[in-house]
Amino acid sequence: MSVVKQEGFEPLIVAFCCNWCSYAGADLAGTSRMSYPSNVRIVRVPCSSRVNPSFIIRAFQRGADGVIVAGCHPGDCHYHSGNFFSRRRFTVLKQMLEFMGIEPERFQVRWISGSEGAKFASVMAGITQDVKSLGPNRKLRDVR
Amino acid sequence: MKKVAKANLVEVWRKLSAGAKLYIPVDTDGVANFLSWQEGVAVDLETLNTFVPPKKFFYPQTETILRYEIGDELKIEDFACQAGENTIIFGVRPCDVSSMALMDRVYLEDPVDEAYRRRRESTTVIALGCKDPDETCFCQAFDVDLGKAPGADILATDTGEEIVLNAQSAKGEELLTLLDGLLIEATSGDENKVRDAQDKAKSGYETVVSVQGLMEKLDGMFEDPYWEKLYKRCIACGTCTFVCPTCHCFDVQEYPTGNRGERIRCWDACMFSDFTQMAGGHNPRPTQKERVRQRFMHKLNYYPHQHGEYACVGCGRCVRKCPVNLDILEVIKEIGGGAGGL
Amino acid sequence: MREYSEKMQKIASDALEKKEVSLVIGWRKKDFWWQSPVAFVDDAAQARQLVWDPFTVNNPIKYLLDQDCHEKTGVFVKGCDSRGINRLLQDRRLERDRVVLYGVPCDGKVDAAKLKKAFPGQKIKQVAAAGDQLSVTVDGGDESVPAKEYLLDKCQSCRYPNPVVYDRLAWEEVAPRQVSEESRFSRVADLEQIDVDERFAYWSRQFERCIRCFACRNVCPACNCVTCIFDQAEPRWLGKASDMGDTLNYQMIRAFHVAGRCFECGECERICPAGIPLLDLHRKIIKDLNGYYGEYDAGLNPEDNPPLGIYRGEDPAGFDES
Amino acid sequence: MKRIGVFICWCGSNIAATVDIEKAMAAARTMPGVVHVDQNKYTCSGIGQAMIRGAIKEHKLDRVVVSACSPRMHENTFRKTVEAAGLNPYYLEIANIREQCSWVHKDKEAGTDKAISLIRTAVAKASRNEALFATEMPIERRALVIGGGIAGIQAALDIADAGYEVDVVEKEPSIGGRMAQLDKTFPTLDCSACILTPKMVDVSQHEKINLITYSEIEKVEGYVGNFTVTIRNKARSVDMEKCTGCGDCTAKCPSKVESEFDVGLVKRKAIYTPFPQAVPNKPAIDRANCRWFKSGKCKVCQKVCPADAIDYEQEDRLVTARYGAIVVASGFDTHKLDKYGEYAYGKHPDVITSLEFERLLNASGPTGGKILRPSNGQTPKNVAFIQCVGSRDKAKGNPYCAKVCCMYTAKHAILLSEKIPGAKAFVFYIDVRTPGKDYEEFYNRAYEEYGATYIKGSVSKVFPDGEQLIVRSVDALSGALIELVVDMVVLATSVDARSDAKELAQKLSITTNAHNFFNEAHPKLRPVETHTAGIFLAGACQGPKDIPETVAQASAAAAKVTVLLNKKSLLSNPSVAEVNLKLCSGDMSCMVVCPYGAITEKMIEERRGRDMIKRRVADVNSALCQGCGACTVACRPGAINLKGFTNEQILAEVDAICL
Repeated sequence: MSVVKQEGFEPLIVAFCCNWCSYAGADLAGTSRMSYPSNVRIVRVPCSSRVNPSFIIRAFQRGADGVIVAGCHPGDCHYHSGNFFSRRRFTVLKQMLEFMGIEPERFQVRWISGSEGAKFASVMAGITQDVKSLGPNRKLRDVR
Repeated sequence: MKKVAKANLVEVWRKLSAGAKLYIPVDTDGVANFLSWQEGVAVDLETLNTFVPPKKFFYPQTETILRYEIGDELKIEDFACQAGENTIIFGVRPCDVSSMALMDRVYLEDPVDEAYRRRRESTTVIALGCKDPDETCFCQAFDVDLGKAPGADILATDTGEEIVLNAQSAKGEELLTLLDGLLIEATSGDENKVRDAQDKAKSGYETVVSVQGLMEKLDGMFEDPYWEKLYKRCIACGTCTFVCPTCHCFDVQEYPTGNRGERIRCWDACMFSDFTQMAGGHNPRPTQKERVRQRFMHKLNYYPHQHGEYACVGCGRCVRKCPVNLDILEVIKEIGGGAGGL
Repeated sequence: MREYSEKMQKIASDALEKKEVSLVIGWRKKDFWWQSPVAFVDDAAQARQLVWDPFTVNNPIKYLLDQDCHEKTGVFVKGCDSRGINRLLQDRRLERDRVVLYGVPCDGKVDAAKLKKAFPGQKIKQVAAAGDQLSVTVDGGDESVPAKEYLLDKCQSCRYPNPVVYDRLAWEEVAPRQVSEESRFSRVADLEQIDVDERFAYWSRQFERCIRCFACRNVCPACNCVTCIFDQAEPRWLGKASDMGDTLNYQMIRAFHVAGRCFECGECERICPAGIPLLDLHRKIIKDLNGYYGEYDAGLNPEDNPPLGIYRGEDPAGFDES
Repeated sequence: MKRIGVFICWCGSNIAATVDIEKAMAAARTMPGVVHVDQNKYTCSGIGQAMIRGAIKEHKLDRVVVSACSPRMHENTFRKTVEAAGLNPYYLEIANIREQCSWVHKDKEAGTDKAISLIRTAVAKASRNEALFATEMPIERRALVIGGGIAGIQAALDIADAGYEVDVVEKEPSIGGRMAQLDKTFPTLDCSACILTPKMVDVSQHEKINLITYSEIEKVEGYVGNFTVTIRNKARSVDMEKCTGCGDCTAKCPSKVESEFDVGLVKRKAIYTPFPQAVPNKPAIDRANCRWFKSGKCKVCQKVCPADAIDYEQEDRLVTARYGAIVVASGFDTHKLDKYGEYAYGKHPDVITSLEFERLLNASGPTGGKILRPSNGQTPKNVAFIQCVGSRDKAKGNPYCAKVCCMYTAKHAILLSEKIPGAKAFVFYIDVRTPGKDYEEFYNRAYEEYGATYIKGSVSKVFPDGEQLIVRSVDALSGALIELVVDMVVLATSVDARSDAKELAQKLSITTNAHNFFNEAHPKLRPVETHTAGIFLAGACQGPKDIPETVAQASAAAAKVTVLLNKKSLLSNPSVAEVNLKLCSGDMSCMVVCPYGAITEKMIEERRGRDMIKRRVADVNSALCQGCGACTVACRPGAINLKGFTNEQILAEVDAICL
């Protein structure tokens, strides 16, 4: 099932951001007025290791066109080791999604620190553009 | 009675699919299922039973019953009255045909299930007589004649090079006249071929069991230690119930989306741990033992008490598919029949 | 074959007589030639029903989860079954001292479907193993075919035919089969090659057939939770409707839950009534875990932690870490 | 059904400019469970909060959604607000429609749509919020200060004076840090040693301060009020009890190495005290360079030691202690100059760094305070000072301004002409930055009274010319090419974070910025706290600072510490993991991933069918749990959940977003 690029299609991006780094990075992007596409919706979690793959699949089922998990850089985890586990978990999940035929751009994982407001803005602009050119998620979406 | 050369069947299917949705056993990755006919699909008329039984046409595994929207007032959109497009199923085995009558008793007797009724009435069933039963076939025990299918609109019989088509209902007649150009008038010789095929098939049974008096025998067995012994092997999957042409338990689920939502009906399986689980968490069938007992008592005791007929057609799907070889055939053999009665 | 069955019967009856165990789980023969289901024997007299034949494939270990009523349970374990034992031990779902393991080295079980295909139009009455041959009784009499050509796929790629944990061996070990990494992961590699959309088309064709019977989960030794997440109503993690979205959700999350814990017994794929090649999905994850975080064979050592339960600071990642 | 109130904030025009408040309110009214919607220009104001409290009473609200700025800004403010109205504080949810909406989206329609979506998401979560209750935890009334420089010294003294025990850990054999290396200090030119040494002595003599020198932080566990820290006492090879600090050993020691304190300008011995006023004034053996440890011969120091204090057998010791609070004052490094070959540093002895120049100025330095050319020991007449070496240099240095260079260079220019009458200072600068009390005046004096020549222009090359050095530059103002002949070049080297800062940050689980300076909790409002409760920052480890700022921050950190240690007890974060025993399989995969050892196993009795069975389940110690949630994903059956971020809540948020 190849996805036709739709004109004027605005993707919905769900971003799971850890409270200590990436959510702070998003706030910093805000205080620095670094604009990025409004397609992004942030879910605040304490740590990237709180993000259950079920949340990600659920987002796709309910109609998200792209999902991104953002956490502290490895070694900077507020909880010592959370993102080390995330790294392994999401490596597995990402490869699996691609293996099942989901375009790799639709699910991304990035490390964004609290001081990287600019990076947050550019990463969010990036995934929005990636997914926009892929077109809507029709593969995992519930048909309702 | 008409007939058509096997080579020309595709013409028939093409014609049928023009006027209606035509479903036919198709092989995907070695599994036969009723799929909608399209040019070039791998039609499989040899495999005895499709993986998923034809009940899905009248009683889909998942169907939306209604849509609702909570605004200033509640808006409800009923789906039942939308069901039922003109459908033809080709190649239904006699056991599956007789399963339809059993399902009708559940869904067409009062209270009538509207969606089921519409689908059932808008569907024409073309049965295909069996040539050679599998060792797991025991339809004979339930008075199914594997060469005949009285419940079907048309009976198709494989006579070797040709398929003989015999209309058994007005719907069937109609369809045959529609196909006029493509069919040849069958001769008395063909009728004999059909009879021979049916007799040959009948003689092919390897598994012969009797359910005579089984219902009565089970009357006293609700608390029997037999179930204790039997259930242990069950791994509580839903295979037997989902591949069973007569299993008809369903669950109703909500799919809420903010102020909107859908109500869905989907197949349930008495083998599942959450079967008949109540909102409060209580379950009258707390362990697998009760659930396994439920399955066999329902088919061989409760249903027959209600409808005077066993809720099994001996298609053998559960015998072939059960991951741990726990099936109704085993129960019938082990409990065995008694004197008289059903 | 027969002497093997007799060895099992003796072990079982002795153990039950000596009251070493109060239950023995093995296999027995049922109506049809291809049916060798699991058998529960709780008194010595019944030990006679135990058999060892080309179809004693069912994994008995999951039944150990509900044997609280038995002080000690004896169980016959093939190579794959024994890794299932380690699976339960690592998952803390089984106390080692409550089971007695009778190792039954196994050179593979036979795929009835493959055999039927080999005898079109004929009715197979009986199948027995004779050395590396199968003697197949059909209407026309007995025929002999090489066993290894008719083994289940999962057995053809089995790397641990001998039990990895046991209290006593029922008979001498078999020669381990050499399985190359290529052949082990060939189906995965092939799928990895094709275009992402084609790959989705492939999988959706497979999962279109899924009836959500949960047999793959219920047979899986790594799926041993008291209450599975998919059976919960609040929150409802998985819709009960059999939509493609929910089916993929179920299959992917289950695969994730057994990631690093699956030991390739292949029961999911073998018993799938819809014939979905589920093992490929699990093997894909094993392939990735091995590649990223080092070779690991689940079900060998109950003491260690699965790859997703540990980390190294310098771990690589399968995504952009810049 | 919950009774949810939604309060949308204008934040003046910050939100109202991009979000159509009326439209958002209309949308909020239709959301499930919402029974009251209101708006306010500044919801965080007294009036705004009063409005919320009033509405809770009037409309019997049981959940509150405030759509305003980031929860990191005002979550606590509004939690207190709803608590004051009798609701559990955790019934509050915040929709971040400022930082994550109005401030980043220009288009009003798109901004409004997103704001509505964010509000819907917060409402969905709020309707599943449950009451959470913090538990009381004891506090270890003892502080740890990491670093014995002026920052650490000041912080330690202030905390100790407040009556609390303080341990100061210093990795060098003596406290004193960078300030001890300096000669005079701007803008007052009072001598660094004269003001630092007394403080060092105070620290060493303070009954509540315990100096742990020649030691490093090994491991940090626990949490605010209850840290457990493992400290490595490096083997000093000298028995501190016995040693009298007479110095005979140092005098006789045969092996010489470059002195760190004198930045390589002179040699020190293998057994040494870093500088004369060292505290403690007792030597340590630098084993890497000690003849005995290298070749197994020598033992001279042992022979000469009258107190028999030399102990070659000493080993590193790991000691653990508990602390309620930690002050990080680990200081800075000077910038490495390897990328600046054009300045001939290391190639020509008369090209030196500013810190080396400080040592030349210093009476206790290698030249006894005389400014002499390292090459020939002669007095320089003309000295060039090059500023911003490694600073404000995106290409190969630090992008930031090192902040102190302009002022110390002015100081150097002044001291040069004070010490060498008639000597001339030429200062090459990009800009001269002198914010700070009396700083501009000080800089003015450098060229007005002391005749320093300031040349705006960056130096392209420094190269020898016979006895002397030529500094090539362009006068940015006139555009003229300059080739200046000087006797000496002083490089105003930039300020870096400590090379091991990252490592220390990871041990403390605090974060650093791109340049490895430790992050403060908020750049304006929480400048001395870190994101990790109970850990505070002082001095240049947080960013380049001069002495006054450092001391001010150190005292501020000390004040924060005393505030913390003053508390009777601490309230634990109630957002912790909890186990649903019914669902728990007891496979303990949660325990495996818990970084705090907060999960243990326990056995429970349970009915199965007819009989009672015993089975293992997980058990969470809510005092140890920090609420990361790693366990909730490791748990396959979803039996372990995180209060405040439950599976139900997050799934509801996802569903709401995707509507």
